[in-house]
Amino acid sequence: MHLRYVFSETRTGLRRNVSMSIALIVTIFVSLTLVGMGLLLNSQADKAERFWGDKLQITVFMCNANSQVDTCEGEVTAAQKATIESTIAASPEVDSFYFQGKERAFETWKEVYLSQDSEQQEIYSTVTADDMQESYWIKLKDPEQFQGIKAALGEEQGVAAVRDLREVLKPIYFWMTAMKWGAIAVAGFLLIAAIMQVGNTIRMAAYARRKEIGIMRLVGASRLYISLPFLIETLVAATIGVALAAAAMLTFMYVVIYGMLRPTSTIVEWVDWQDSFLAIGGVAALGLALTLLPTLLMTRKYLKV
Amino acid sequence: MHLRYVFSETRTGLRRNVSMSIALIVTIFVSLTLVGMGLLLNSQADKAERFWGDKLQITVFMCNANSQVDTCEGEVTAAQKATIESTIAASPEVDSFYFQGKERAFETWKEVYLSQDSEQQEIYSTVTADDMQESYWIKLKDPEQFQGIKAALGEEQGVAAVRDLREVLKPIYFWMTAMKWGAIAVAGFLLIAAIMQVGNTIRMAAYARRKEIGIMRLVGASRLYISLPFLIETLVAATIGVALAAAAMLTFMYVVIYGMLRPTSTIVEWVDWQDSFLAIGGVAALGLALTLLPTLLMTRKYLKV
Amino acid sequence: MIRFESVTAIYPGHTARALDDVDVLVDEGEFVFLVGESGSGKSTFLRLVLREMKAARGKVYVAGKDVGRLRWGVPKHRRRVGTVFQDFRLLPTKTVAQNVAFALQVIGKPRAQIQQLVPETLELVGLSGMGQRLPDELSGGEQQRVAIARAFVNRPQILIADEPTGNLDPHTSDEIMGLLDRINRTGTTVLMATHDVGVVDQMRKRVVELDGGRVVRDQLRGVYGHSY
Amino acid sequence: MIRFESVTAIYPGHTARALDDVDVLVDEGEFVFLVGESGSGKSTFLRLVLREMKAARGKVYVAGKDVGRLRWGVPKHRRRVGTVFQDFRLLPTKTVAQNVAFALQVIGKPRAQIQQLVPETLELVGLSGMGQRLPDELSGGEQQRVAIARAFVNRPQILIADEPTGNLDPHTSDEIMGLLDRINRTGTTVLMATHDVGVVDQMRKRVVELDGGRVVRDQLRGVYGHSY
Ligand SMILES: Nc1ncnc2c1ncn2[C@@H]1O[C@H](COP(=O)(O)OP(=O)(O)OP(=O)(O)O)[C@@H](O)[C@H]1O
Ligand SMILES: Nc1ncnc2c1ncn2[C@@H]1O[C@H](COP(=O)(O)OP(=O)(O)OP(=O)(O)O)[C@@H](O)[C@H]1O
Ligand SMILES: [Mg+2]
Ligand SMILES: [Mg+2]
Repeated sequence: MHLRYVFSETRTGLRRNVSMSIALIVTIFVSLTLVGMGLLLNSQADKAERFWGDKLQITVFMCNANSQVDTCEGEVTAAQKATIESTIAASPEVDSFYFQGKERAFETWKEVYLSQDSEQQEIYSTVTADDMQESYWIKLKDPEQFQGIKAALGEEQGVAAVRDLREVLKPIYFWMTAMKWGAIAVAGFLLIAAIMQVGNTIRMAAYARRKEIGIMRLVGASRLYISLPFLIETLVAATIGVALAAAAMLTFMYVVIYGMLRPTSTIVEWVDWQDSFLAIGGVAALGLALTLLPTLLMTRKYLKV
Repeated sequence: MHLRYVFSETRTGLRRNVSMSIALIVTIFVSLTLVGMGLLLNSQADKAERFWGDKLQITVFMCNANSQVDTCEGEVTAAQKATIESTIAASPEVDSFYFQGKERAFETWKEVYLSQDSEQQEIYSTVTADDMQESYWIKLKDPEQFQGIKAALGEEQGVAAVRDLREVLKPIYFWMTAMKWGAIAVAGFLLIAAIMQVGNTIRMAAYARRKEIGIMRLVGASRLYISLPFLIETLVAATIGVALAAAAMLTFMYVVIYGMLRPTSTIVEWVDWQDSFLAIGGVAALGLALTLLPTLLMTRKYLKV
Repeated sequence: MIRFESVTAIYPGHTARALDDVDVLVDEGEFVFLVGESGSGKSTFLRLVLREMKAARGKVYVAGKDVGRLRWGVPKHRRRVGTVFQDFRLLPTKTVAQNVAFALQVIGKPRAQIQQLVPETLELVGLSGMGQRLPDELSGGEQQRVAIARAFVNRPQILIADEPTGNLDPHTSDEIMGLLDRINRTGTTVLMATHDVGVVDQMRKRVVELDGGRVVRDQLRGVYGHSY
Repeated sequence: MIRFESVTAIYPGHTARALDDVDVLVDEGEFVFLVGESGSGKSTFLRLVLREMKAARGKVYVAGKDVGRLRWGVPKHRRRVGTVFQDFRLLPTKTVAQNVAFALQVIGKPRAQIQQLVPETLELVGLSGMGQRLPDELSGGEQQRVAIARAFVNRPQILIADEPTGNLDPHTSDEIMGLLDRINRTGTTVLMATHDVGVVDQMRKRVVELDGGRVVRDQLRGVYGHSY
């Protein structure tokens, strides 16, 4: 087979349909980038879940001097703490737990609220370790099974509050999920457009080359030989689109994740290069599948032997 | 002129090129929606700037019992306050200012940090009004001119911290601006794709109707008559794209802004219906311009008389 | 009706002259055969009359107008010239009547006039009763009649035909020539490019012979050529 | 070489029979004219031989193979059949030599063989020295020679020609017929559809006449028709 001919035909094809090709490449590029971002957000959500899920899921805050809830009467007593601890230890839902004193709580508080801004440090400099609460951090056997222990502890004397981390993180998960599905929905629309453009590109290319194709059929060129330039043409477009999407995602990883988020914000585990490579892999597979399938269909339709 | 003919031709045109038309409509839809979101984010940034800009820009926090900075030695004294107040009053950069006591500060603190979640209220129930700081809220003549007053107050005894609101809001503005430009950049790519697709749609339609067009030219149909179906065809596609984009933006306004953000979060002024109407208007104008111009160019190119 | 004044025609991107210093005068109501070998310039001549292309040098007058100067007037000019081709060029999805009506619709003729002219013209070309058929239900000769009807329905002053019998067998060709003759008798100037010897020899009309873009013979009541 | 066994052909979406119960046997090395009015089924006959369409009923054998059964073998079948049309169908952007070489390239012939076959075939059709010209620098007759060279360069067993002289003047037509005759003498079966009276009458080859899709005459050393 004269591969030179096939490649030169592909090149002329791409050049002739330059506006078509650019439109196709851009649509593939943008839609795949959005899919990739959706995948990254998905990994991020998984990572966050695992990060926070690896931590203890339920925190029981003891009363301190300032607590004003019903179950508190000033600082929690040793007897109350003992009762609370035995309640926790007796619960079948609990996997493990540990106690956190005021000093450690203050460290965490500063890490979360004060790390970003030096001026904020001054604003909150009025808070001391003594304002913190002692707490039990409980890891559950099944993160979904928290109702029993929560109910039991909520009525215990000396307990200021029972915090289920999942509740606190709900809005964060909500926004991450919303953005993920938003990106995927927009990408879905664009992928439909991309598939149709693949079909149109082939239709147009078949029209532009109708004389050649007519003669090829006439003199007995094989089906494969006739459709190869079309296949390669869309394959090249898809590859460029995938490459651009990969470049965009890697740039995002480098600039935003590694350049800005990872160094400054340590309260969550961020997606890493490996996640982005996985996303790029998925995007590449999707991009190739979604251009090859319509190409094969369309060449069958427009290049009947 | 036989408008019936023109419309029936347009209809057949849209149907014949249905995959082309769908690809075009989707691309227009998505790109315009992204442009619209960019415009909304722009309005939101303006609104936030105006909201916070209307408020006082510099806050001077007094020392309280817990303050641990160099300029503090326990609770601020009346004499120190008098000095601070005269420094503020004497500064040429200051437009106006007022004093805020501990009770008011505690109200604001609760509003900002406790409003969302009932459990958080319990966690922070240890904080009392006495933990708050007294403060002076200063409005500047020119928000950019804050160096003098900030430097002067920073060294004053009894001042725990000087907060420039702009510094605090920087990351928020940064993210809003980043998302705005992200949306506009992606939209820009897609708009290029859309313009090229308009050209391709016309090329394909001209090809599909080449026999009719040949005969029309032959028997002396006018240029306008020949190109009208093409114009209307892309116009219809553009209108559908614009309508979908408008619907998407209005849905976003209704569900996200009015349904979720406005009722729960009052620390900033959110974009309203009027902003969205302006954005939709801009998007519609852009959509029509960007399809009509290439249509006129392309009909000139492919439908030479 | 048609006047070529030392017309030279060159296709864009080429240097060879498709027509070379041609002077021809065709009077109103004449019937003229353009003959000559393949590539001698017959189709180019007709394209110039139809203003599908412009003369590189010289002037082409049609119905008193210098067609080289027309710009926005081109469509109007073409309405005065009916055209018929070897390959019929009918719209396969439209019926015979719709094909003919199409030519009137697209130049904005009122419906009433169309409904009168179309059956009238179909009858003139001998297709009355076939208005509802589709082109590929017709023989080649009948298809060419439809094409002639479409060219003539707007009653042009000039009818141009580029090898109209090229795809037809001799018997059908004769019938089509009879039809063109009848149209010519209504006063329409007919200009026909052909290399169909039988047709030319039989009609005995004026013959203009081109060779390499030049007029080499212009003969009243001529025959196809000397050697045949 | 070609055998039609009660072949009926119907175009998809139509009910009329383009060919109606046709039986024809063409032996190896024969020269056969297919004549008949427009729409009589000549082109349909050739399309069946080329396997561009399938018979609705009956069988078409070419070179011993039932072409109706071919599927993936269609390209290979077409390599045994050379085809020439009225409108030449040359690629305007390729030179004469490239046009001929194209037919060999796309079926994967090695470069060395192409470089030998192309000039050889151009010489055979009388175009030696014109290999570097572009098609529109040639006369119609020369273009048809190129088309014949392309059809013949792969030395097919059968040459099919659908009105190859339809666009040519009588003198050029004679030259093309001479060429086809020469190709026929190399042993290639030639099947030619035409309604060119002069050509058929002069050649005196076998004539198969179709009318409304039926064979109405099959005559050795025949003429175009009775009435002419
Ligand atoms: N579209 C074109 N582009 C370039 N050259 C052309 C074109 N059409 C015709 N020519 C050239 O112009 C010259 C005259 O061609 P024209 O078509 O007028 O001849 P003709 O007498 O109509 O021939 P035929 O009998 O084959 O139709 C020829 O040399 C031809 O090669
Ligand atoms: N593509 C097609 N679709 C539908 N019907 C067709 C098609 N081609 C030909 N026919 C019909 O088939 C019949 C035979 O046509 P065919 O083209 O074989 O005739 P022909 O003898 O080659 O005529 P001509 O001399 O005009 O080329 C005709 O009735 C014609 O209307
Ligand atoms: Mg011509
Ligand atoms: Mg035919």
